[in-house]
Amino acid sequence: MSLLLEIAGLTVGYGAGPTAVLAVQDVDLAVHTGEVVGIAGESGCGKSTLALAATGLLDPPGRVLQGGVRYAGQDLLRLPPAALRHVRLRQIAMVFQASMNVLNPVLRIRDQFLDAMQAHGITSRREAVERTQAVFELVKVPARFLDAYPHQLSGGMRQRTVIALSLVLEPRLIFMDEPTTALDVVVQRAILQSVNDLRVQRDFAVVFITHDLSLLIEIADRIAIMYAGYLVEEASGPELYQQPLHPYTQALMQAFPPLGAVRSRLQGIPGQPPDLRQLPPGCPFAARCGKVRQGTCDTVRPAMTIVTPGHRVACHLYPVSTEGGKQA
Amino acid sequence: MTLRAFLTNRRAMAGAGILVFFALLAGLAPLIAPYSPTNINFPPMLGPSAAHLLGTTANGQDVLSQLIWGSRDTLIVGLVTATLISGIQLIVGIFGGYVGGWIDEVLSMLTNIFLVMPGLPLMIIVAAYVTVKGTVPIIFVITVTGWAWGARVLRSQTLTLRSQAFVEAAQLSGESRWRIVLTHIVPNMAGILVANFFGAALYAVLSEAGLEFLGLGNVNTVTWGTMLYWAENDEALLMGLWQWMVLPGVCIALLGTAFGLLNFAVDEVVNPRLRRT
Amino acid sequence: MNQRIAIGLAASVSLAFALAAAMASNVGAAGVKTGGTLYSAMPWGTIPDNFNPFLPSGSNAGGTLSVIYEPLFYDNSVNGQLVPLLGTGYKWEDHNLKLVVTTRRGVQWTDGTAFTAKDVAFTFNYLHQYPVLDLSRIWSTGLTSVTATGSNTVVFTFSKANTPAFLYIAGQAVVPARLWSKVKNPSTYTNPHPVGTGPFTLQSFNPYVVKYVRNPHYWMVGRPYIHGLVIEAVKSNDTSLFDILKHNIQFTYTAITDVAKTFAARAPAVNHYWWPVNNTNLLYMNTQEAPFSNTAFRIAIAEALNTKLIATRAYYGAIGPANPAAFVPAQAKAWFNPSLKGLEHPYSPALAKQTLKKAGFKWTSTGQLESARGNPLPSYRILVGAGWTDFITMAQVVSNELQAIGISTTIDQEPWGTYESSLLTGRYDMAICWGAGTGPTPYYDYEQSLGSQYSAKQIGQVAVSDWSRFTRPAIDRALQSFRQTSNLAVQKRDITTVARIILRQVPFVPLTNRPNFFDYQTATFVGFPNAQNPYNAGDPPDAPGANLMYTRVHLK
Amino acid sequence: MTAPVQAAPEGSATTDSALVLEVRGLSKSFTVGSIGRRRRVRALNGVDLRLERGEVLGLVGESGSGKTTFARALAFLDSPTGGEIWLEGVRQPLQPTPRDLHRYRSRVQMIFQDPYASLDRLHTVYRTLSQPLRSFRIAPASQTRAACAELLESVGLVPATDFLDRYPHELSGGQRQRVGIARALAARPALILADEPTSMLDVSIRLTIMNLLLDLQQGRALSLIFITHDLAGANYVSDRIAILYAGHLLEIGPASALMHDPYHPYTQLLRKAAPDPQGGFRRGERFDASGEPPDLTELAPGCPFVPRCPQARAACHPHLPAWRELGGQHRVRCVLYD
Amino acid sequence: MRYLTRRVLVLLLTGWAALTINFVLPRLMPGNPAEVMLARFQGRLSPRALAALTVEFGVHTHQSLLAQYVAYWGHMLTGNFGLSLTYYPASVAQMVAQAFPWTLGLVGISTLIAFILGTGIGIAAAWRHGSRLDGVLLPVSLLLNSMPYFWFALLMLYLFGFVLGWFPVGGGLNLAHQAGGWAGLGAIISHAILPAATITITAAGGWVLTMRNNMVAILGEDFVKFARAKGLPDRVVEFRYAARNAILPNFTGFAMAIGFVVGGALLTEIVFSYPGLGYLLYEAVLNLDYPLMQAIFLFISLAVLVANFLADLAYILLDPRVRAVGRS
Repeated sequence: MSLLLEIAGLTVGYGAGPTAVLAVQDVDLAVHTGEVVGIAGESGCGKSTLALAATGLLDPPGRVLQGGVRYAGQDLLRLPPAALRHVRLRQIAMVFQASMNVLNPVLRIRDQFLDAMQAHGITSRREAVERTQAVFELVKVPARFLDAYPHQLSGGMRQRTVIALSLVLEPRLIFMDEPTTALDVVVQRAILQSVNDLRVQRDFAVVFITHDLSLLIEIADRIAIMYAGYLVEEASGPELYQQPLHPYTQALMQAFPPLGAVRSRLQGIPGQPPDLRQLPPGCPFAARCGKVRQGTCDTVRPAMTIVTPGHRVACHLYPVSTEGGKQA
Repeated sequence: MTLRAFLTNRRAMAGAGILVFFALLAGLAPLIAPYSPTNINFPPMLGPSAAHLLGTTANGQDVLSQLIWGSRDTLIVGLVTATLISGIQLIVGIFGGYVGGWIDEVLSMLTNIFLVMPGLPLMIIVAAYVTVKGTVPIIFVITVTGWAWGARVLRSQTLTLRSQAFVEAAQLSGESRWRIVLTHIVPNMAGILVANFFGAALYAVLSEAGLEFLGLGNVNTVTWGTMLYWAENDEALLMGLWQWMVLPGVCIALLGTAFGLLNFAVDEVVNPRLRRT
Repeated sequence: MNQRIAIGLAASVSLAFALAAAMASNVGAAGVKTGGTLYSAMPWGTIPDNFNPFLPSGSNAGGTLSVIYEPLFYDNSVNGQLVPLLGTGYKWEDHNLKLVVTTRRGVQWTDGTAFTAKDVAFTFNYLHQYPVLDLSRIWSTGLTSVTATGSNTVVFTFSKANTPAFLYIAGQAVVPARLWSKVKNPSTYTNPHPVGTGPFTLQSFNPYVVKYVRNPHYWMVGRPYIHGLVIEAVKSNDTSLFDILKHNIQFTYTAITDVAKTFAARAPAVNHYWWPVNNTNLLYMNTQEAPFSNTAFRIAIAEALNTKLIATRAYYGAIGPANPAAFVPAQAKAWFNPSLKGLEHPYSPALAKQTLKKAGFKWTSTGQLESARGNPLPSYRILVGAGWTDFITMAQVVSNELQAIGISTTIDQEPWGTYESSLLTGRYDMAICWGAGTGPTPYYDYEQSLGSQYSAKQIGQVAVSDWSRFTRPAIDRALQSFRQTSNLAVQKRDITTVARIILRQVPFVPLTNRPNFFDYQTATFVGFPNAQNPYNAGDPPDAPGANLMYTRVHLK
Repeated sequence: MTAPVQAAPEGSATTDSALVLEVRGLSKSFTVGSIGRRRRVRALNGVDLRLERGEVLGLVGESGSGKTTFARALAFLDSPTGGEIWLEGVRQPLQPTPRDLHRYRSRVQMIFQDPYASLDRLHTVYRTLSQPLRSFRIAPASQTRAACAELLESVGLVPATDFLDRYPHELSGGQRQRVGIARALAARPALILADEPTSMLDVSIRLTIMNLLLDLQQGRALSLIFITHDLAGANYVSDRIAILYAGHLLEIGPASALMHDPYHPYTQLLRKAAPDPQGGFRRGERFDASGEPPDLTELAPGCPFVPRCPQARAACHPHLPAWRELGGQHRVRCVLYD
Repeated sequence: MRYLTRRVLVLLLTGWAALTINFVLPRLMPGNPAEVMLARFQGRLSPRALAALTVEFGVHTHQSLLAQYVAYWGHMLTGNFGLSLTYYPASVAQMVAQAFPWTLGLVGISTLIAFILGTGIGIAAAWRHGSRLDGVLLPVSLLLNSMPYFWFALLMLYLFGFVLGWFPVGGGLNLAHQAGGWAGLGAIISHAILPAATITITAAGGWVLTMRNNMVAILGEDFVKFARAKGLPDRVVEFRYAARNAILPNFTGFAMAIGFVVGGALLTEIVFSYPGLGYLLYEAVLNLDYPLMQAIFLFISLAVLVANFLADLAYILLDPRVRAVGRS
């Protein structure tokens, strides 16, 4: 496993000047070859913005204000547009949140594949068609759908098609932003399974973004939790599952009714995420936190602490230590 | 929310500014116009001078006074026609979209027919058939030929709104159809209605000018349209009285632009998909 | 000024007292350059694909009646001369019940056959056979028969004397009997290969341009000087004006706004206009409708109108105010009886108000006129043709001046068809139009405008040309007397009788003179008619009078 | 869990005062296509259900299963095309007059999926809530405001006066959904249809809203039909769960029984596919799910799940299996249990 | 083909309605063609002649309305529009046939150019939206769109025709040329440039506005963003993905646009003395030439109808979704 993508100190804002809204603040995140990194958080926590910024797809008025993204040694954010274009799909693919609408409605599926390959230098039509058929097989979409228009496909098929498209040039990293949210559980499960199979075969890394922490726990090697633009906790999947440290992560774990366990009343997370335009000082979660310590949590913004190797958290419950060890 | 978006929209403000300017001109015409626009007792075809800042017409009328007074009838024709057109659009759109059934079928067909019939030729023919010439028939003619497009837009908007959850929720809350139309559908279409209103006003002003130009208008009034009619017939350009020919057209274009800007801005505010600039 | 509808007052004709040998002075003039093509553009819109000379001008291709077919005589309403064309002389016999016309010898139809008196007789009998074609109502004048009594003599017989009818006979285009006798339905026949006697023959036609080429066998030896004539139909006065300003064309017939400044002054050496007066613009009032049935009311209107101002506004000094009895200036001297002096109604709003007051009218506090019973008068419509800006301008001034005495009006501009049919059926209050008839004496206008046979009893019925619907037995008697005599003194007395009634009862208010709007430029061609050499009356290019111009114009 | 349900859906005890709703053979189909190519979409195919006073029924299905059609048909937003609806012992005409509808809606209310779309952005909270109060004559005009405040408090929007005059855009998604719930409560209905009330809400507040619904339901002895695609959510709130597939009910039973021991292969599939926060890392786990829900215009006569069923057999094809009761009101429609 | 059937139905019904309105209008009219004819002949017609004429025009029939209607349809279907009053005794069909090619050429070509130009500019503006170009284009397009056609035409004519003399001052053909041959073609083109430019410039503004708005909306769509994420070159994204979709709504708006252009062209024809239907209609109206008016209006309506139908067909070809069977 080698370092593939490194996001360092990334801060992204919408708008400019004093009215700018910081959607992502000072986020560090690394992705290694072949791993599945999950990013979880509520809507508006900045996870989608992070993905867009990290792939250079952020549209105005969104702007990267600080930090950088290095991919295979290159600074992605400073690449000239032409070079960046070549990185896309070929190196880093992106599967969007609203996958239902990411296919051009007036072009046949086949043409959308051919466009993509032509843009990346595969000019032989035969090769392109062969590749397309191969990925269709991988994602279990019948090849006859190649001649179809997007509206003729069901939601699940469309999602599979988009995943197939993201795979067709064998990228090393795929960002998946809520790829299955709009789908039914059965389809979702099937697609996740396909992606995982493919990942094993082709050895690409996945950054999987979702609000569904329970899903991440099932599939991710590493999970990062975001809240109000901040990365608040990061750990390996099993570690986070067994030992969530941040009160937000803990609450999030509790926010899903269990499937099998005996029914008992659970409590959701009280309150609602803060308004990013008027972020309070201190910990952004303080207002909703059951373990809030007045005077600290509501005034001082907690720094990221490495609690155990591979497990970081930004919470005053876990003060910064130079050793990186845990202090009670 | 929308009002503030509107007030901070530069285009809206530019449009509103022009409109207010012309409205003031129209409202204060008796005070600011140096002479009566129909006074024909000045020497004809004067160039600009201190007494006549924009010169006089071939009939010896003061061009500036005509321009100022012209804003009045031009605006009246534009706004009254737009109001009537909006009224028809609202009724047809809502009847079609909300009531549905055969009424909708008939109205849709009617809308489609009027949509395809070329406006100005129809207008010319209807104007030729209307025997009494005056402002009222002109408004009538433009209204009859100009409502279809907006009605279609409003109908589809009504259809969209009808299936919105809040309308269904209102049904479940026991509201009657007409209360739903009045308290939910119409207010939610306000933006489109306003945008259509300005579109119709633009259409009306241009159509009026066209009819006047063709000699199918009302020569008793002073509008920018009649000014152009006289300027063209009296060879204003050849006589070097360019201000007489150019300015009414510029005023129409500016007023039209104002209507267009407002139409556009309201559209932008109402339709968030356009609000990305 | 935008008389887009070029319905010519084409058949303007006159009665002459002496035959002028006008030809002689010009024929064979030394140093004349031949060749060249003369261009004209007329705001006709489209040229009908039709060379049927029996249709009114405008329904046939322009030129049909001026260069292909010729009448017997051309009457010049400006100088009173009668120019012989296919006729060479005429005389009234048998107490004015018989008209004998001698026709020209040695004339050839363009198909090579000879023109004879038989063709003339055929033409007139043809009108009798097909009344639709008899636009001048020649067979309603008392004519009973037309016969060719020799190869060059035609005799017209009348049941009752009607000397003014000569004018209508003189102006009728003559067609070859051999060809037209075979035509089945002459009112719709388009005559695609016209055969006439005129100075040109048809070269080519499309709906926008008609071209004529010189007739080498024309009876005037050596004429025409020019080789070709092209008339283009344009859509607006602007285009023809631009065309003549750019010297794309040599002449046009357009009422140019402020013609002196807009046109002539731009190239004073070559741009000219000649607008000879031959008619009068009148304010018609519907005398079958209150309050216009009230003579005092009509007089008050006449007194309230400043015709001088109206003329200035409408024609910028190119044309003057009208004679109050509607005499054309050229005829006024001969026909105006001094006893009529003092009957005119000079411009005086004060006098107008007095007249109204005397008749029992009152005014409201805001100055609106009201009837004796105290009912405010409604707003009256002034009917004008849509786009005819000279009339609309007149209407505006009239409207202003009537407002000054408390009569409120609105201007009602109507498309030509509506305008004309409203005028004919009496569905109007006031209207501005020209005089219904023109000719070398006031008789023609008086007869058309006031003759009871042209009037109608009720609103809704068609009054053919008495648009104010004003009739008086005394007028009819005077006109009848005029027709039956060739005694000038009697005729003058009759005209004075009618003029007196006009001045005393004001069936209409003469506003301004009405000219022919002939505009030309002499950059390449010369020889156009003008005030110094009024060999025709400035007729439009499709009227018979233009024939005389086409045979005289030549390269510079 | 409250009183047990009667075994046969064909039961005739329509006067049973405990029974709030009985649905028999409810069907709904749409016509699509132009002349010559008309096709019928059969979205609901003879659904039988009974609901007792104070009971919560979870209706679970994938998209296209007909669950939303069911809710809309029950609310008469789209009239059903066949079947019977009995409300509190009274049969409801399928083509109701406005008066019928008014009466029916005073007893049956609905909570919408999308809290953003279901509130008129131009109406204040007060205006929205006063609508049912006025039209169902719940509170006299003078007391409308107080009644609205009371409603808001009952859904946890306190202090109510802070919220009464707000517009929807001044509320968060959760708060909007609370207003939507308050509106449904305002009519004092016997039955509330909740159509995926939490699916558009943030994960962190879903539980809160579910809890609120449960509190209200218990406090007012309301009956609730909770429609969802989320098996875990249904399990959390429901007394009983019904599984809907292609417009057919396939299985129904007490929630815990159905969760622990799903009978129908489809229910088993759903159970297996659902994310389980308690399940931990299970990336390698195999899961066999091919195919998609059937095209509702081309339904074969047999069990609709046949094309995807790993245990399909010949007997599945000819006709829809009959209901089998396998103890404890847990019933299933599958040949495996014949 | 539900969409197409519907369109055909609309086409037929609208055609029927246009014809029927055409039948009804003159019959609502107070005037009488006989009076107009009388006026045309300056009152010189004798009653006998008048009677003969009215029979020729078929206006004094004492048939029932229904019988007249049936006869009218018979005439319309056989192209027998009667005789023109203005151009008596020319047939209406002859007059219309003369004028129609001119209008078709002028309006057809300038509409096409306006559409292409306006759409192109709209695409460019939207692609750079928020830029200065976009900022300037919008008010300029609005201004162009708000100018009275005839006024702009007059200014163009005066400036380029009269003052500068670059183009003929009017007409469709040069005085010296007949139609035919290269010289004739050249003359036709040189006469068409100014009117065509006038129509194009004033009409293009509308297309710029609609296209820009459509395009801005489409640029926000996920499939455009995804196209960029695929690494497609900008030009491909701009045209094949964004513009291709943004142009579709224009086809439904074509009805109004073409009607508007035809109306504007009518005024333009009058100003430039262009020998088309517009001027003929104007003449017909001024002369109360009912048969001609009827036929021209019919022709224009049918032409617009057909243009719309073609636009619909193009729409079907370009948008696979409308071909689909959807819920009504």
